[in-house]
Amino acid sequence: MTKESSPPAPPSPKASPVDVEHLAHLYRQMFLIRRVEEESARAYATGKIGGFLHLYIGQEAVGVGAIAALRPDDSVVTTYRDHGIALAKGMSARSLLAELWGKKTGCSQGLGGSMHLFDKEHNMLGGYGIVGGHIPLACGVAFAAKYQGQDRVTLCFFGEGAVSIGGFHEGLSLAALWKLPIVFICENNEYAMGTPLSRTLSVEDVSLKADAYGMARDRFVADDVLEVQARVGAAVERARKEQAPTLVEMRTYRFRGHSMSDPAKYRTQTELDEHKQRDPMTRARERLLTLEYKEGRISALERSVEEEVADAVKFADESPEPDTSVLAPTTYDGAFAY
Amino acid sequence: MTKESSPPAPPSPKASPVDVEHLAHLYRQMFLIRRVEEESARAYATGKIGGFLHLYIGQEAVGVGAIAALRPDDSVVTTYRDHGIALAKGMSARSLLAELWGKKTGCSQGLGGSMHLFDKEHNMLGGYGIVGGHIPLACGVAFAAKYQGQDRVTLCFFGEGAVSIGGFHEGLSLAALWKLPIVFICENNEYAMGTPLSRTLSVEDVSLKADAYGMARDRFVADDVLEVQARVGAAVERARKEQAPTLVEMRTYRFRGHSMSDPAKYRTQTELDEHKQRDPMTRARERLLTLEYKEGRISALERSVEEEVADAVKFADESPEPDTSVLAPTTYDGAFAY
Amino acid sequence: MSNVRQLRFREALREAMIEEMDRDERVFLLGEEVGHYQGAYKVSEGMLDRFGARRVVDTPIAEGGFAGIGIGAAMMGLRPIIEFMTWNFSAVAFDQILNNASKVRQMSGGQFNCPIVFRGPNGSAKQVGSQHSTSMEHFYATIPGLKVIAPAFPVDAKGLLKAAIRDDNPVILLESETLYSVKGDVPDNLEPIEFGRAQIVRPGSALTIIAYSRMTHVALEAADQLATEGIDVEVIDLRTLRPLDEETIVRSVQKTHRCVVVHEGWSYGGVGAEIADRVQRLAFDWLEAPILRVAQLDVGMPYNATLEQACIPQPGRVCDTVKRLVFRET
Amino acid sequence: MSNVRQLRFREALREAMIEEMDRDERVFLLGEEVGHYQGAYKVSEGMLDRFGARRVVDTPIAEGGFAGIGIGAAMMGLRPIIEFMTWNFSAVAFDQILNNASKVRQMSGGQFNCPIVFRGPNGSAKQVGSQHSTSMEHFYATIPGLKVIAPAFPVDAKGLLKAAIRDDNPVILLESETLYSVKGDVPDNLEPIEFGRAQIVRPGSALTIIAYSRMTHVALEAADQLATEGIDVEVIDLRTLRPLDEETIVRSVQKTHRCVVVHEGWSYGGVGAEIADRVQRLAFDWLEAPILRVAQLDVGMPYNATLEQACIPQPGRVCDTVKRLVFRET
Ligand SMILES: Cc1ncc(C[n+]2csc(CCOP(=O)(O)OP(=O)(O)O)c2C)c(N)n1
Ligand SMILES: Cc1ncc(C[n+]2csc(CCOP(=O)(O)OP(=O)(O)O)c2C)c(N)n1
Ligand SMILES: [Mg+2]
Ligand SMILES: [Mg+2]
Repeated sequence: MTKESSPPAPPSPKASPVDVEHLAHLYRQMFLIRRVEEESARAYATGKIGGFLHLYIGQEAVGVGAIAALRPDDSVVTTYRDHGIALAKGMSARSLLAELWGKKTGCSQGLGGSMHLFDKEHNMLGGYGIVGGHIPLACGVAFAAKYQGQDRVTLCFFGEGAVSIGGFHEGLSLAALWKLPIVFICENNEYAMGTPLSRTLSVEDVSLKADAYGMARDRFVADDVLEVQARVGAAVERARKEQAPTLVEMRTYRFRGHSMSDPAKYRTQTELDEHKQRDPMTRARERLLTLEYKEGRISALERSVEEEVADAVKFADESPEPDTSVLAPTTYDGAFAY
Repeated sequence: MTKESSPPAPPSPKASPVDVEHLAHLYRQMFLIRRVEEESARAYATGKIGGFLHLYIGQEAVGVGAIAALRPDDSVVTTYRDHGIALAKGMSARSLLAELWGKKTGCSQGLGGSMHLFDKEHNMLGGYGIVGGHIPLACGVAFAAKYQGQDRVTLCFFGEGAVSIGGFHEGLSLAALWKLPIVFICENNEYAMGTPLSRTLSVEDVSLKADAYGMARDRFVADDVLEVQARVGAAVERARKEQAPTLVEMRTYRFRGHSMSDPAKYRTQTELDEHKQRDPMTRARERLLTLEYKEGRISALERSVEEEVADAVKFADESPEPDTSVLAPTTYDGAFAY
Repeated sequence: MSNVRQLRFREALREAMIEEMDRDERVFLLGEEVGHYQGAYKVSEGMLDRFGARRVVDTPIAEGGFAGIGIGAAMMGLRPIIEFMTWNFSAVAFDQILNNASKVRQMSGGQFNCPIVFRGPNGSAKQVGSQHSTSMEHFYATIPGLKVIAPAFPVDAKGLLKAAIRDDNPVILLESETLYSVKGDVPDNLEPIEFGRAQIVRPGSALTIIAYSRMTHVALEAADQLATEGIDVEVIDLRTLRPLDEETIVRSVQKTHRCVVVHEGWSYGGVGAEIADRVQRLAFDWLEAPILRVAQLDVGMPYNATLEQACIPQPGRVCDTVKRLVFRET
Repeated sequence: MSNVRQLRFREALREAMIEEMDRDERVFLLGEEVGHYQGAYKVSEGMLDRFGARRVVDTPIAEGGFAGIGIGAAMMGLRPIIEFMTWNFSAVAFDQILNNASKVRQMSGGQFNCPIVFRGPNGSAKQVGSQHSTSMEHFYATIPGLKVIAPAFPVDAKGLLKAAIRDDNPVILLESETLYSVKGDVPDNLEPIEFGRAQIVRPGSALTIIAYSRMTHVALEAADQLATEGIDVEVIDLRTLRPLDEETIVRSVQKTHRCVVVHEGWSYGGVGAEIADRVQRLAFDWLEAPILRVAQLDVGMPYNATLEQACIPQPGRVCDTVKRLVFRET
């Protein structure tokens, strides 16, 4: 990753004293996501989850840090790789796992599944399966806030693979032209399925695209969840106060394959190991220790996550399946149209 | 138009001695286009032409200059505003007008009409009606040349209104990534139908988009047909020799409304008059005079155009209409599939 | 008692939008040239002046982008009206309509609605050629989650558009450039017209012609011609395509025993095939002859005026088709 | 005499591509993950090694862009095979297929052809949810200028793909993720299979079931079950949807007098309605009962496995439908 193109960094968050309790809170979220994902992988292997399953393991700092910069009434829209984002936005592990299990108690009554997590109460506006298709939709969420004169902000997440598609361009063009309160977050994990950056993008620096739209931009490696929060926070403030969009590119890495069916042969074990050694979750844990947040407290927190996950698995296991009566009323609000 | 963003200008064509005969040739093409368009406008008024009719009047220097930089085996793809481009690429006035008249002798047997001019013999690959849709297609034409190991170049024309749509972005992304021998020419005539630049683009400088793709770019006012040829020529050479695409933005102006049904109330008479005073066609004529190309020779050349146009009108008038037997074989090559 | 005025189709649409925007702050209009230009076909004339640029929004050329913006805004509770300059251009927004608008309620388990109206002229105009003459309803009517409406008269245009704007589901409204100047009676204080109710616009006994949008007028013209030859056909104007008013259709065919479907667009699949299928399924025992269809010839729309008219269903072709059935040996 | 081998569906497709690419330098394969990744569903496994990156081209995620590139290249005389990772993603390339691929020959008055194949898995897979389970043939079959093929068996997959690659028109080839591992006999030196010829894959007399692609297997399963109950149905595998083999269909219905159409995807309009329309039109006097259809329930595809299976046509639902017709009072 070339440094030249990076825009001036915002005031370094490392300069200000760290709120340890807050970092512990973020660490807990990252750990929760990690554990939920591991549990999902297991459930996939045993057939409790079907279809596609895209794990967020390795990218937790992006979702957790970015969403930590939001207010609860701010909105989030993302791709099919949405478990971590949904949890960070406030969806319960129960609601999430029940959905993955295809149960009636899942966030979408078992109709959406892994790729389509929605939580209206927490302003989680969905995971979407068509690459790039959700970007204009997210702009619409931002458009609504502006139309209603509310200072709500929208975060829109997507992979670097989405940058080549028309929806990305149309969304960013319109957001810049209409000054929509939105932050575009490119989770650049170096691969789109099996395709490395170099075979997708003629210019590796995604954030540069912002210039062509006259949009603010930022770009950095997402290895420190607090830095993510601070830098996304600056973009969120820009959206909230100036109604101006920002394109934030974060370099990150997924530790698993694209989905459960991908053995990820396109990358080397060395490459993977290197990234695992810089695991942002582990880093946050180490940071806590340096900040005198004791091992005992961390373990307690981890135990509470384990309990939460175990409870969610049990809940999902024991929940009933939806029956066909759910189909018509979720297709139309009101009378069925045929 | 801000000068700051302009990339370094290529070696000025004005420095080298002007080939007067060549300029006269280009002037003749511009004059032919102008006269054909005026004749079309008249024919539209009398109902000989139906549907949409988008005139090229005012923009002649762009098409004529750019295509002058090509070899005959190079290809051209453009929008519905395609009469001037088709003529510059070698389509006869007869073939063009007969098409506008909907006659069997038209380039597309009267099936395509004004917006869909094709001329296989002259490598005119069409006018297209869906904004932006032809840009990837043009990349495919360039892709074919590269695939076949031929050094043919493709020119792709579009308006500044097309810059916001996905097809533009996908085309340019792929051309840059795959190093396709293509030159993208944005005919920035300041309006997309009734929408001025300012309501379409957050960044007025379209050429800047090239940077985001790592593509070469150029940007200038297209008031001198020789300058157009020279600067597009540089881009064509880049495509031919280095297989590298270029985005060239030319500022130009259409003297008529968007189409015949547009009274163009969105702009002032003053604005229009100013542009008409800088009419690139008139400029070329004046230039010829300064270069001692005598009035008599110019008038002779203009008379020959008048004859060519009159002949084409007569040809179109007298040509037969296609009958329904043309429909099936133009829908499928071979047996009809239903 | 309410007065009745003569309105053009485009005025009826405009009134529906204005009344609903007056009523409900959440309703807004967004599309290419809807504002300063006063609408490519002047449907929205004067609306920018009345409502300002916040609620009458001119867009760049990016149908996928602004359709998506409408969908996101609708999920947040706004009620966007998205104008496609013509429905042809919705092809670049197809994914947004198919995969987001129609599915978001279901994917979210009913949490999010998408109360949005997509509207604009559809089908043929006059010699606008291959890429500007497609009848897009055949693609959209197949998609569950959408409602699809295609009025033929100003009063229905107004009443159905009002209902569409108030509907909590995504609605596709198909207009026609060649209908915009057609006039018709529209009562003052018109209430929204419920979807799913076809109308018998001409009662008859010999055969049922089913049509919608501009083809209703063609069917009526054919019916007049047929009447002069002593053939008395019933004409049904569907008004809404999804939901489809099976009841009215079936009742009519049970009476007439014969049926012709007239529509613009290609005949393979689509709305016409669906109607034929329902009629044969629901009125099988009453049918005395096969259902026939009059549709666009199975080719892209040619520019040449004569060929274009040969492709588009005309009263003459409808009459011939009706006669084939009426005079069929049974 | 030529040998016969057992091939999987994906291998049959691969062999077709390899043989045609060996034969004709102008043929190339382009799509997401077709090269280094060996194909998202391994259809193109080994092809990058064999042909190199010039002829097996990995693309970024830009279906509209690379579909357009294929079309432009085809106009210049190349013969691209464009793989959509699934047909769902063709929704973002819909304009390219509708407005360019299908129309360019006609718009150019016959000057330019577009010999291109678009292919990939279509319809449902297993629990891949609402946005990944759409049966897109119902959109494409309606468009003149295209040919649409949907084989059910490896031998047809190979023979039809070979014909598609040699065809001078744009061809839409619909595969199915759940068919890729299905095995079948494929003779060596298989010649291209002509479009427009349906196949009676099980002769019978009580009723005609018409199906294609994966549903042919469902229909055959249903036929087996019905046979145990003494109901002897004929099963027609269409193989190609446009052109449609009216003759084979009509001849069968003239014999059986009853017809059920089975397809994936929604029932409003589309291929199923077209078949029903043709059967009622062309075999009206032979029909003893209405034509019935077994299609996806009219909702987006749910993720839950049980609901998904309830939505997709199953042998049981086919059997029930057949019995409704066979035991209908006439
Ligand atoms: C329009 C479209 N094309 C193709 C796909 C198939 N697909 C799903 S995810 C994916 C890769 C996306 O990569 P990226 O955007 O980098 O996100 P990541 O998976 O790395 O988070 C592809 C090709 C799709 N879902 N939508
Ligand atoms: C996708 C699409 N949307 C809308 C239109 C309608 N339309 C035709 S031309 C045009 C304006 C285009 O402006 P520009 O690209 O600047 O080209 P110009 O006409 O100025 O040459 C519009 C909106 C279209 N043809 N295609
Ligand atoms: Mg990625
Ligand atoms: Mg313009």
